[in-house]
Amino acid sequence: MSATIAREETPFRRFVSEFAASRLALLGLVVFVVIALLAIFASLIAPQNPYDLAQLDIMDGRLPPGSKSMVGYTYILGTDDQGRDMFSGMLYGLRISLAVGVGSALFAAVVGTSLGLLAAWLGGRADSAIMRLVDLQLSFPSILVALMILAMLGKGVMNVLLALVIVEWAYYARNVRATAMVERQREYIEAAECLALPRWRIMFRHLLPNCLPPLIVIATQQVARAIALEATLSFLGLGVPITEPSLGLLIANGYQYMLSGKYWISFYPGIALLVTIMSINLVGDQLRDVLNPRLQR
Amino acid sequence: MIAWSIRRLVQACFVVLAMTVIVFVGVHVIGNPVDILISPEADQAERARIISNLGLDQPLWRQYGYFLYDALHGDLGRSFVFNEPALKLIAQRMPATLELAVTAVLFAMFLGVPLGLYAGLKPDGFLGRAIMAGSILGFSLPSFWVGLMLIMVFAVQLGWLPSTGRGQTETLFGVPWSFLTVDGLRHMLMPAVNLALFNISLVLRLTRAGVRETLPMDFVKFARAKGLSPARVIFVHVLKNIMIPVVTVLGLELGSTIAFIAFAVVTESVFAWPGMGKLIIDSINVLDRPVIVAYLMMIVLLFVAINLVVDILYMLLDPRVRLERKS
Amino acid sequence: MTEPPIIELRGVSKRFGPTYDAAARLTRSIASRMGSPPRNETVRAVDTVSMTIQRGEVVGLVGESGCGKSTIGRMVAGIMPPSEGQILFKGRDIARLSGRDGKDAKLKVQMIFQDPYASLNPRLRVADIVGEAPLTHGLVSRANFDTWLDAQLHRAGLDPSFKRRYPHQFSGGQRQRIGIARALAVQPEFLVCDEAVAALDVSIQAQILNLFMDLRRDLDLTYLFISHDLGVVEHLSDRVLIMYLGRIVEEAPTEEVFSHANHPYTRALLAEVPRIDARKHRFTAITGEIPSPLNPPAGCHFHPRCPHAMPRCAVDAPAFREIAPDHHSACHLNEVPA
Amino acid sequence: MNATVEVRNLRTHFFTRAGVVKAVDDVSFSVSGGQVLGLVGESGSGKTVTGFSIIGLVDPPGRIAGGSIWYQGQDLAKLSEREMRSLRGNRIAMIFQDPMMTLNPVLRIDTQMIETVLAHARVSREEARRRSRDALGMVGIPSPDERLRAYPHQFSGGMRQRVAIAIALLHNPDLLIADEPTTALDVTIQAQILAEVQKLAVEHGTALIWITHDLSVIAGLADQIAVMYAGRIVEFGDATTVLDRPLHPYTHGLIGSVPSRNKRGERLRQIPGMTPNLLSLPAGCAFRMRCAHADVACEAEPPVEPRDGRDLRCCHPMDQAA
Amino acid sequence: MAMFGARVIWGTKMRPSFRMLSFVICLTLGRAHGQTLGIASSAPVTSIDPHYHTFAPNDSFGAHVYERLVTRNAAGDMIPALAVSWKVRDDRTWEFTLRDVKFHDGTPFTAEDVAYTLNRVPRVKNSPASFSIYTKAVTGTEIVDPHTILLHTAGPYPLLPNDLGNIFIIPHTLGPDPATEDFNSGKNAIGTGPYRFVSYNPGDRIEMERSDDYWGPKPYWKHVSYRIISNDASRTAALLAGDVGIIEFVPPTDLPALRKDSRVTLSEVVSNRSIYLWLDHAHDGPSPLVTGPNGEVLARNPLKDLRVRQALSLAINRQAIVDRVMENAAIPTGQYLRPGSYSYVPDLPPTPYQPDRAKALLAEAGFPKGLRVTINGPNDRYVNDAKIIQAVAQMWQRIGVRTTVEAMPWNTYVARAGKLEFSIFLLGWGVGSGEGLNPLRAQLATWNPARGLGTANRGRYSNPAVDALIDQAMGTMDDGAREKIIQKAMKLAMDDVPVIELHLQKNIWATRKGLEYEPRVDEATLAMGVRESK
Repeated sequence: MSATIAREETPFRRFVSEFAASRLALLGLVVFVVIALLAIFASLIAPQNPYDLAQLDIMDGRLPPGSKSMVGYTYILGTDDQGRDMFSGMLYGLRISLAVGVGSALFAAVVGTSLGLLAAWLGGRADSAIMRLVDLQLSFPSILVALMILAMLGKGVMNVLLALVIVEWAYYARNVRATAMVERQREYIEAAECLALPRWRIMFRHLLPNCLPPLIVIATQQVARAIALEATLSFLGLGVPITEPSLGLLIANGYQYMLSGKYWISFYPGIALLVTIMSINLVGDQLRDVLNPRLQR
Repeated sequence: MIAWSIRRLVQACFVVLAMTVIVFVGVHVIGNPVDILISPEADQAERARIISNLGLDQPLWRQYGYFLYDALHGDLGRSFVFNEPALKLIAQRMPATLELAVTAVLFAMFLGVPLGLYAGLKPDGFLGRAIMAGSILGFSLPSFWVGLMLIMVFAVQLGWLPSTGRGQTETLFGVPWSFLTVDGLRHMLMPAVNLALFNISLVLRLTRAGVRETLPMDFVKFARAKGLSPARVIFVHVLKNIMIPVVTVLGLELGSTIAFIAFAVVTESVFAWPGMGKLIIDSINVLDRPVIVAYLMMIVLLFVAINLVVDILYMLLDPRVRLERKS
Repeated sequence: MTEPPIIELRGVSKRFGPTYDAAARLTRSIASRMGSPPRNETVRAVDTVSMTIQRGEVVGLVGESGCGKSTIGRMVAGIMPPSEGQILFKGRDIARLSGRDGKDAKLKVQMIFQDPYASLNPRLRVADIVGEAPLTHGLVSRANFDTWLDAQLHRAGLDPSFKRRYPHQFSGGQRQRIGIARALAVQPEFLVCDEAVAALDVSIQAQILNLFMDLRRDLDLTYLFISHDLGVVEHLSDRVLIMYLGRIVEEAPTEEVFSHANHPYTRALLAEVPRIDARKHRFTAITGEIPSPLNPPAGCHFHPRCPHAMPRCAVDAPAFREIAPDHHSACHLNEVPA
Repeated sequence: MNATVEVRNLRTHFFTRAGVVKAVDDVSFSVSGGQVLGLVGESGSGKTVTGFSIIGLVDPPGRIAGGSIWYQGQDLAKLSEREMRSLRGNRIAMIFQDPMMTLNPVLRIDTQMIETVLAHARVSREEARRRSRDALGMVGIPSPDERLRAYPHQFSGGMRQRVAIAIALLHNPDLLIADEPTTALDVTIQAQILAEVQKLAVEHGTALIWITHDLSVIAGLADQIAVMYAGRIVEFGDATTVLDRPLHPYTHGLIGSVPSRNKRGERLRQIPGMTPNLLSLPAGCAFRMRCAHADVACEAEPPVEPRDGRDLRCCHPMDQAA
Repeated sequence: MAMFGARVIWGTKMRPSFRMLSFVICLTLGRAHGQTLGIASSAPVTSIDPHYHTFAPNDSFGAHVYERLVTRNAAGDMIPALAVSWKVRDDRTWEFTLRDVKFHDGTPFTAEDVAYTLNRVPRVKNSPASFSIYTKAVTGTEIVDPHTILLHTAGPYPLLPNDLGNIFIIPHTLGPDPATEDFNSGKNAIGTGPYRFVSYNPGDRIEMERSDDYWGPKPYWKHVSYRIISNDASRTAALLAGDVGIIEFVPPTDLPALRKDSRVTLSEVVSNRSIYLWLDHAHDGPSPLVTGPNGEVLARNPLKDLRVRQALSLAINRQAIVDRVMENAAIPTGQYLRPGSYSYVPDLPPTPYQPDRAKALLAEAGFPKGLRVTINGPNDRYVNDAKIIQAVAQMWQRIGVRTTVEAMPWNTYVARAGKLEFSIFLLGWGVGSGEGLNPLRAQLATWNPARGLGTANRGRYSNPAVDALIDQAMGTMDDGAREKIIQKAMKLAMDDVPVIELHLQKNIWATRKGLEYEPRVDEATLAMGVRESK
């Protein structure tokens, strides 16, 4: 550790170089970025809009990969029971799954982090109130909560998102509070107090950034978890609308065809889900290692 | 310790209270169980009779009041569907879920810990990396898909194991258990593995992380400096330290497995396992409120109990906590 | 009437302990009724301490770990409030100051921390660490910021070209300089140095100590210098306070302490400090352990380890009295009629 | 007198991604029974790695890249792990800096002591327990029988360090390596530990390597002093000689910056600059960037030369410069 | 009449339960030879009490242990059971002659048991769906002798035998008000049926043992294990793995593969369960989920216009749905009943697929640019329910009706449908009675819950002419004359397109190779019907 290093080394740069030390994690990141791009530009890439019923024809239903459609193009990964091009369906489904996964993780992180920080900072009654709420949330099985919420609100991407946020925020809150409780004892926070900086400034500019590393790790896990949870909700008949299937719903639908040899209806979305979650986990794993101060590197 | 228990208990009471209110309102919002249960050919008089029979003609707050009154007298109500006390229904299903969850957690422990230990000791070796990659699979694969694959391979193709159901049971303490018979164990194997997959991955990762954090610690180096064999250093000095988080997590996982995490419901559905997960899903489907309420109350109590057990285990494992609490 | 002392502590105490909620209170009361009185969980880290520090002084505060010296430092620096007693800054109780006055009083007392790694926010650049508070409080304008900052860094012995860097890119000694620059940036009059050189390598320690002395001369600073290292304190301080388990046991000008230590604890400390000039000798040691602050011995806290302990030492806490001009000590031996 | 351990040209390097860190580079010294060697240096100077090299606990990516460590006619650097293990904790023992961290927090003291006895001696558990209890008594722990059943966290820091010392001394080692064992302790406790250790070294004829950054501690304890800087021993000799008449500018500066060596209230004599990064060491003398006497000659690595009763690695010794 | 009137099936997907091959087989991996039959049911039996809950799986199971006075054969025809014969004494009195048999506990079956049972049915405590709807026509009983009983009705009631075909007879020796729990425990589970009840493990299985005293043909299987496997794929897997001998409600998705699989035999029959879309007749003003082509609110409910209803029906390619979605596990239909049933209307064929005419009709009705509609449907109740509405939506897009699809679980769905929140929504109706008066009374008669008419008329269709014909049929005791009236009413109603009929489901069972099942119109899966194939 020397100040004689000429290049300006920001914590971010250092983090990047440490992250890149694992080729597997780098591969995971690349795959994830590709997947994310595919999802974002789904409407440009996909030969069909699988959510437009007018473009589907059940007479094209359950065609094996490589079949020609009635209007001329090739279903490279086959079609599902509604005649939906699997490839297009997967791209769009990926978009929904990722949106749900990333969106819920993000919102939950914002809500959970704010409450966790607040609890740690205020202490006393506010702390116990928030933490009891967290306990309450955590002592309910997450899928049950999601089920009840969706049963009450009805299906829909936004509702799934909301349900997942409600399910997940407590994880962030608990973790942020724990980290913040440790961090706020650190001398740099005392120094900031000594400098009579405003409390909100200490909280958000000093405390929060230093609570982020464990959060990032949790967030990657929660993204994967949310995607899987959404898939399970879809399997159970809640979740996203059937005409706009997510990856999970595609798998759940195709699952019925597993025994009949029409493997492609659930196999390809299954692979896509697997690769997505694996890439997120690979990235998360490496993040955990890089960001863990207790690991000697 | 006692203060902690009191706090937990009071807290549990609040959770139960909040939960029952939520369920009453939630079920009310979702729909009317009579719509689902009643024969569509029934006339108005019949309909009115059933509604009043089930007490659904009362305003919601009064229904809740009656429920509270009965609950305080130990009666959690009867299932609309089965006409049996809700508690009895749950008690009937509980052993099946309990033994499945415990088996799954045991799997997680006896596979996850050794694999995690290996991966932690050889983080850069091929096998170590392979184990980690495999554990990601455990996180990633949808369990309903894995369940069906297991059935396809081991029951349909190979014919080694029965495909679904609970198999023969043997009664112990007046409760039927399937782990007491060979047939029961054979039935349990696949659902337990299916259920354990996630937990194996979890435990494996925890163990690995623990090993990697513990190995550079001074006391490990000191143990080596004492001339101890590597086996003793790893299995006594390292393992005993990492068992603390592992046991904690396993305990909590056991709780949520029993209390119906996503996988338990799906597993029970795929393997036609007559456990509580199926019961609660079915009950939600028909809005069988007494069962839903009773089930959730059980779950909250179960969580409190498991937390208590985990805490005690924690104390047994970690002398620092133990002695602090004792005094 | 001369000006009031820059810092004065009047009967200051600090207690740490768990706060009991309803459930805990209930069990404690049940336990006590059942004949097992609940254990005391409250630590009296600082026990009725009074002291004054005049402008321009360097006061050394010496004691072993857990004696409460850091707690005093933090209370003086305004990081934690005292449980009892008053802390006066230039004659005004800082607890009663509010708004602008309170903030000013707070800024006038700054602190240098022990751990050069933990005391700097790892996610901020040096420029932000040093400049944030002055900018927030309007002590420097945005326009002049760059030149001002360069001067601040330069004063602390840092190369101003490093200002865009992050703390992890610096060595321990340089980090300590950053911490000093941060404290000085708000134009304090009083510095609390809490073991400020304990974590540094020997060669660096000397550099930082020199910096402290230079700054004192240049900026007319007053120091409360907290340390367990008698050598450092002896070198730097005008006056020394010795603490043992939350209480001040002896106070005297530095020369006096090192030549005529009165309290048995002070004498033991002085005897046991390793000295580079003492070649290959037999170490002899004061017996016993430092008692737990949860259960301090009754009477004089030091009596279980004191070679001169008398029966009354276990009962009465000795008064802190003047035994020579400017020399105070809390020991019953001093009361033995001559 | 025959040396208990003799280190010759030891090189322990760490092969990291960023490059090779020469933590220990061409280090030679020897210690004899009953003697105390003070290994002095600032953080990162390689003194701890030297200790670990002797006891064979250098972990990857580090390894002994050259040199030899002679103990009773065998080169420790060439022993198999199994052979080394039979010496470790038995003939050669080590204690660490942080007494809070050296004992396993979840194992009782007796477990941790008995396993050490049994690792090297074929005795019954009762005998092992008896020896453990005796060892505890020897290091001044009251009511050792009772204390055996306790857990580490029930001890204070000083007590824990005593337990660690007791464990290290269970087999009456020929060599004890102590890595800053009193740094984390209070002055009064440090004095107690120093007194115990001094007594034990004398009574058992154990050779002691005392690793520290604190010259004051060493001054009272050591027979010989080795001063390390950036992986190399720059000055090695009799304690009194080195402390009274330091020849290497670094040793000289180090002694000079101790406050009690200076007049009260005056500026301390200080060594300018910072301790170097071992990854980017300049060629030649590692100290030359901070040395007032450095010149072109220092750009070549100075050899170790005997001078005035010591081994010195410097082109411009203080007596010459002065 | 309705032996399987649209009963509520409970749980996920309306696929009945089946029985898994028994645990003995699982244990030994051997084959059962007339010893044990595993049946896999798709939905749980909620009670052993035969009068607790009108629920198809309960009846399917109940038929093993209990018997009715009158029952139905596989083809759905009424046949004698505990009643040897019955006749109409006068318009308000029926005479039943009873069979001389014994209950499982040895007590003889007499007229007293019939009276006792009819008396008990409306008194079952807490029943969420009482069988009293089938006994309320009986106003009095009169025991003539132990084997003859007279049943009185308030007025002419031709459907009495059909209604009684739902009531299982239990012995009067059970005493007043036997408790449901005592049935579940086995204490009261006493009938005259071919199997004796052994044990009930809720949600898992029911064990039964052959009754050797049974008066009818001796069942082939000595032991029956009636198991619950509600997951479709698992059910098929259980059959393929040999764990059960027969599964019911074979999922259509597995049909193509199973048809080719040499390990299994399929048996199928067209059922009386039709799947159709309700249209909103309740709102005269705007219908909740129908708007103009650009989303504008319409002043009048377009579904009130016959041309719009016809257009929507003509736009549906029923054969495509049957082929592609239902995997031929259904046939297109234009009415509630299967061909060949009593009161089936021959000149009411499935609506043809004529998209061009549909467009023309829409234009004629004033919607040349089409409409915007939402189809609602459950996603956990009928076979392929959610897929069907998607397919319909596709087809409607092609005539310019922009259709969105919203599927939801039955529990929310049924509540919202009840509140008339939908405009077009999918439902199914199984005519258990096997004749047309049942759907006419429940579905197409004007909504009048007080009279028990139109109780399932969820679209609030109302046609006075149809109502009059229903009343007329109800008073006609002669079967031939009544059939004519029913057919007339049905034709009149269906030409008015109150609902859009889509298809009739097939009931499909799959058995292990070497076994065969006589497929039943009424969906019941009976161990008595499973035989070794010749």
